Amino acid sequence: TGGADDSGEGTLKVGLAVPNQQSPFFVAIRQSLEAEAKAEGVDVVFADAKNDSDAQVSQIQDFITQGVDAIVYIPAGATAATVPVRSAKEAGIPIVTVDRNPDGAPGDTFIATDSVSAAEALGEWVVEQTGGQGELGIIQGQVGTTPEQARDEGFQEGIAGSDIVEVARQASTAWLQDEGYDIASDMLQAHPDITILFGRADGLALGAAQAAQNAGLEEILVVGFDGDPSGLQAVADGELGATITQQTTLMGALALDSAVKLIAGEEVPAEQLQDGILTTKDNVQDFITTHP
Amino acid sequence: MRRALSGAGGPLIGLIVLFVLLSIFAPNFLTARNLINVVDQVTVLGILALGATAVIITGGIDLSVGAVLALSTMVLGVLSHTAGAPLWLAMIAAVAVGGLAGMVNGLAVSIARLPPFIATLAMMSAARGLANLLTDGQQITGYPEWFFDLSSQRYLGLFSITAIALVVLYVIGWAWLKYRASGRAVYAVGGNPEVARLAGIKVKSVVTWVYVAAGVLAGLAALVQASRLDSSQPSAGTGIELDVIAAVVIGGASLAGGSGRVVGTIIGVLIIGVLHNGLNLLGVSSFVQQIIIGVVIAGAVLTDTLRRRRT
Amino acid sequence: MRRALSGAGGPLIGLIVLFVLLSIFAPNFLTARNLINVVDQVTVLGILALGATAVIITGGIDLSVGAVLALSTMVLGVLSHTAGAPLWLAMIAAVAVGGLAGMVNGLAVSIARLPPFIATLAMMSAARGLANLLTDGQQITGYPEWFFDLSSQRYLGLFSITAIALVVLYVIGWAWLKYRASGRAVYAVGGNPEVARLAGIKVKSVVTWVYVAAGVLAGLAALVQASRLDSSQPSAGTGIELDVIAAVVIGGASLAGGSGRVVGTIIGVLIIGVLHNGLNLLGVSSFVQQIIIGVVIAGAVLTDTLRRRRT
Amino acid sequence: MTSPTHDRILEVRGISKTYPGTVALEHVDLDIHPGEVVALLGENGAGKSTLSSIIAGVTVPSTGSMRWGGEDYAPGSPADAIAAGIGLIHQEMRLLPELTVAENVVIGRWPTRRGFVDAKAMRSRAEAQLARLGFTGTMDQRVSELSVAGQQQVEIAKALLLDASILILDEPTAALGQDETDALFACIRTLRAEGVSFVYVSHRLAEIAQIADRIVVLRDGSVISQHENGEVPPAQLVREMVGRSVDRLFPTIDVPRERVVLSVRGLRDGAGRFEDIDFDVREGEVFGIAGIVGSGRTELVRSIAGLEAREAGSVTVDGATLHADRPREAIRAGVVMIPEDRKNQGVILTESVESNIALSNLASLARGGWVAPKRVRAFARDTVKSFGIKAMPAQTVGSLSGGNQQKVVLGKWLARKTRVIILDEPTRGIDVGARASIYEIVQRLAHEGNAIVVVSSDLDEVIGLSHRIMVLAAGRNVGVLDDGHISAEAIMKYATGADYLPAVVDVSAS
Ligand SMILES: Nc1ncnc2c1ncn2[C@@H]1O[C@H](COP(=O)(O)OP(=O)(O)OP(=O)(O)O)[C@@H](O)[C@H]1O
Ligand SMILES: Nc1ncnc2c1ncn2[C@@H]1O[C@H](COP(=O)(O)OP(=O)(O)OP(=O)(O)O)[C@@H](O)[C@H]1O
Ligand SMILES: [Mg+2]
Ligand SMILES: [Mg+2]
Repeated sequence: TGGADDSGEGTLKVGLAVPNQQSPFFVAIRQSLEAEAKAEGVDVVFADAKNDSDAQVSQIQDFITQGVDAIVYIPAGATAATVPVRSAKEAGIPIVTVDRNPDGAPGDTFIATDSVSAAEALGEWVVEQTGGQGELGIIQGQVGTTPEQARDEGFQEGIAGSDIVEVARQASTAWLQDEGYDIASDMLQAHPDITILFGRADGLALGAAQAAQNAGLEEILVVGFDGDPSGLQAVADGELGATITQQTTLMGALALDSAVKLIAGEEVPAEQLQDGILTTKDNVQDFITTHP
Repeated sequence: MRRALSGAGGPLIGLIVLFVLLSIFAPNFLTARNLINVVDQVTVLGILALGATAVIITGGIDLSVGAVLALSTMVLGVLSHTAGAPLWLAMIAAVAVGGLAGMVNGLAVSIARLPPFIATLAMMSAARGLANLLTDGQQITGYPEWFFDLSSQRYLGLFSITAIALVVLYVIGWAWLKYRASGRAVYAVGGNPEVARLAGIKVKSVVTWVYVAAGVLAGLAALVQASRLDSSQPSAGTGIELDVIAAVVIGGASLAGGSGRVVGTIIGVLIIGVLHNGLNLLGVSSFVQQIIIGVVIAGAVLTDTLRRRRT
Repeated sequence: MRRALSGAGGPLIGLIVLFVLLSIFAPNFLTARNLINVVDQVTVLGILALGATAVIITGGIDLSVGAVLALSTMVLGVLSHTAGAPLWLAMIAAVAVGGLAGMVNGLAVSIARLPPFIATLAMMSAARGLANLLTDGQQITGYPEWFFDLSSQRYLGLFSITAIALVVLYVIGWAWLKYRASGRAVYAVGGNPEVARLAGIKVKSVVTWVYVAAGVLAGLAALVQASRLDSSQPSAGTGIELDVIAAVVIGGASLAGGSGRVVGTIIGVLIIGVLHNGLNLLGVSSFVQQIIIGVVIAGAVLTDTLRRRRT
Repeated sequence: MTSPTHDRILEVRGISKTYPGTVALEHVDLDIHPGEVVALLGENGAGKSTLSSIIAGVTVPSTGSMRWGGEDYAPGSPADAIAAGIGLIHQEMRLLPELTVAENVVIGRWPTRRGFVDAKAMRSRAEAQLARLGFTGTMDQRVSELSVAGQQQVEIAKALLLDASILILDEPTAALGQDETDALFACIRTLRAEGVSFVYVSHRLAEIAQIADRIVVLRDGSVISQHENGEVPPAQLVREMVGRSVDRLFPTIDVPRERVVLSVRGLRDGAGRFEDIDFDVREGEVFGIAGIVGSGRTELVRSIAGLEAREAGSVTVDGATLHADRPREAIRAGVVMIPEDRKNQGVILTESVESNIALSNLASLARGGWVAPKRVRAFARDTVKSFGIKAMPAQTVGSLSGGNQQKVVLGKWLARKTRVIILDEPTRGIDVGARASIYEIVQRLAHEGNAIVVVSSDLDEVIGLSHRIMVLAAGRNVGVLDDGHISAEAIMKYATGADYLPAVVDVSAS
């Protein structure tokens, strides 16, 4: 099927499936994709799975029924489910995967941040700032998810060989700021000697920074990941030492452009990995003005 | 047939109105392919809601179905992938684990006399924790092709095995509650447990087995979902408990117990399913969808309340 | 004082046991600073649970508190940031919006006679959708320093303004339910609405105002949350409704209505707060935490049930 | 009593009330003058409660109007009626079981001081009203701990506190014993002297002669007759109510056979509510249990029916021992029990007549666990007919009049094979006509060889039905009266004397 059922004369229609609307990261990608689509004259329909992979399968089925010309799929759940990709391919609709790529059934092209090397850069920066000394507490995202694993792996490599010791780690369930706050305040209670806090997302890191401030431990170095607007602001204000800015504007636009190209039958690389940019006080102002 | 449906008046009218509106306004809504999709989309919700109907008739509530589904699906995955058991055995084990969780719920309610809300809330937390713990939060992907086909292969060009299972389960559930002595007992227990006890009904055992049934159905729903997603995820079914209860109540059951009908529940399930599907087809933004869904849920139940008050 | 606490026997014992165990095993648990942390951590839950206590005493339930909190916090953010209103005005508006949502809930329950579960589930969906819609899902960050200080500045080296507000609200709530005629009416309505009506109590108005109170408290909780996080997030309060209800029921209220006590609720809130805090201090993994929390919730209520059965 | 000649204070004109399928009231006129007791009589379902509820603002009439003190009166809620000075004691008790006695009495009218509820004033007010009624409990007891009689007294006290000028009492004595009834009447007389009017609904015709100034008889929703004084021969009232004459209320029951069916030995309950109970009941025998309210009769028979745990003793039926706390076992042995509390133990109010009747007979109605709706319906229809229940099988029991509900309870249990039938207050709230037919059923069941145990606070009833009567006082058997020695005086002597003269107990028991 696919194509020109009734979506107007020649206007392309792209379906965007996002895992949730709670995370600024997904919101940013959606907004950038929608902006790009507007500029290109492409219609976008989007569906929010509220973190439920099962709902997401249904939503992709509905996209196919609607006769979208291409699908941009940001998988919900711990790791990517294969079924949406399979169904799209069966229906002959090109599919772009973003952020997570299903094992065994990859999208026609995959767009993501190279989290491992970005996290490694973050780890190296932390070593540099602390002289390789200190006690580290980690506020994890949702355990078992791809981003959590990649950020862990990269950061460990980054601090490998230094004398930084990890004294505590605790998982959040939904990457949320208030979770970060509560976890960090308890963590600092149990381990008052912590000098470094790594929140696996900016929300978590921001919560942690507030907890540190409330505990009167302002000299703790708090770092995050994502480069949300609020995260960037916090870096500028000195609440966060550093974060990794994911190029959401670029990724959103790229996803749409790739989809359009795939519809036109053009070649698109199987993987389009973007750098996560280490962001500190030095370069944050640029990113606040225009998010990459 | 007309008899069976007439009692479900209010919600049925709601479903028909919704159906007509979407047929007119939503492109591609009224196509065989889409309607089949809807059935596939509501299979998991529908199976869970069947168990919840019986639980709610007894005057109870089951908040743990989503978490038990997750636990069952992880047991399926771990046994078949990590432990290397044959898939059919893992399937049986997954359903059994669901039943076991239901048994714990049932005994907590009937013997320990915990309020159902608390007993199943505790189970919700514990089962979710266990589901996560089994693989440290990771999902398990890739089942054999035949397993995937259960939910994707369409027989006679129409129904998948899982859709047929849904229908069969509803027919069994309907006949049971309506024509079995033990089904009647479920209504009596919910209507007034003391009267039921005086009538010689084993109230505790009825309550326990109803929760077991809900647990077994959650186990079956786990199989359906694993087949649909071709994977097992510890986050499966998060938050679905409220949708399940909403479907049953939209279908005309009262949370006070003593009333509720299987035919009503399937209508409630379809209202939720059709609504989601239709709004997606219309391309309504998900934020606006949330608002519309809230309004429609309230509206559907309101129709029913008004209709009953008139008579 | 002893009188006030004695009625809360079961849950109080649970809290004390928990407290003693954590003092022994959890490093730094029994320090002034940590206990103050616990109070800060439970402020939002506590404020919501106060409203939920009244709602549950009437035999109702309010699933919308988390979503209404989110709506209020977004109203606060949008008015003060986007619309440029002075913060104090935005604060009043946020609380008013909470009260308005509560009013809609209350009228839906009392006038339209929707089951409270459905009315507030619909509100939960709609309010969450609206909260998201206001900023298209984005959060709003950065409030003035004085606003942030409300929750972070400790007076007398001990309590923040928000913690003091929590205590004051509980004292008011306690006195109201116990000593005001309208508070007594809440119990009568929950015990049996028909009896209350025959006694000349305006049942509908009591029910409506109780939901309004719950909405206003959700609005106040939104202010606390915004101050604590120095930001407004449309995802705030997701899933908190079940914790809120659990706290009230652990505190001895019955979902059947007619019973429940403010003193019990605060104990329920503290049990949940202390447990989370203690398990975090112990460094227990979040998956194991879920299991332990499930078991403790069931255990706490079981103690209470057993104690009551004995007498 | 001189009939009051003042103006009427309440005029009811042309009131009708229809429910789907039923006309509950049809064009009823009624006047009430200050300081009189108007008795409202009629068989079950005649519309007495409906009329009472309309006057008290609980139910809105379909048509018709009312005037109160010369002004139009159309109460939209009980609050309006209370404000106008009209109070109602509902036929079904309306209390909050989890709250204290005091709280229940002052509900909706909490005394306050500076805006706060004054607990002390609350207790003393409640106490003042309850003392007039001879209430024996305490103010801080939870209502759920009271006996049915105590609860009824709380219900009455609640209405007395309203300072109403008209009090409507809908079967206030149905759950009361003789002493409590006397106290209530004394109370009514005092208030009447103060100018308070009463509408008094009762099925106990003996009471009517004692208390009524005027009598209004309803039949099928219409006023059939009015009497300007209370001294109307009961037989005439019965004829007017039922539309035929009931010449003999109590049928003659055959002499019992020799064979013992039910045998109770040394029964004792853990909470001390009864002790050392021994008795046998033979085939065809009606064994009465009398005693003042709270003497433990209900607990005793519940224990016999296997509904409670017990501490010691045995119950055998046809020689087979029944275990405690196993209702199923007792039912299988043919023991059935008609409970006194029909609302909480007798019927499921939200279910249909048909389902309620089917519920107790699922075992016999099902074939291999499957229930055929046709069989259930036919069975229900037969029962409705043979017990004269005024209802459709598909109607919910909650919408039936109180008496008809009671008949459903009887019907659902007696439409099966039985050996031992225990009736706890079987005719509470039942009209004379229906009463006679229930007694006929008892006669039939006795004739069929059942052993029958009747517990009743209505002395005439126990005396009229029983071959032998056991008198219970404070949970002890204080005497068993045989056929020739049964009299109301003897029963009352045993029942009340036991409290003061425990020595008598040993002499007369045996
Ligand atoms: N809510 C209702 N719905 C339908 N019918 C009703 C309802 N309430 C009462 N009725 C019917 O109205 C008639 C009059 O009932 P009512 O309760 O007034 O009788 P009553 O004279 O008080 O009888 P009883 O002596 O048994 O208490 C009955 O036939 C009853 O079934
Ligand atoms: N659930 C209960 N909790 C506490 N006490 C109770 C309970 N039920 C009954 N009692 C008490 O036990 C005693 C015996 O009650 P029971 O009901 O057996 O008496 P009865 O002679 O049948 O009187 P009634 O006319 O009230 O039925 C009474 O004093 C009563 O107050
Ligand atoms: Mg009546
Ligand atoms: Mg009794």
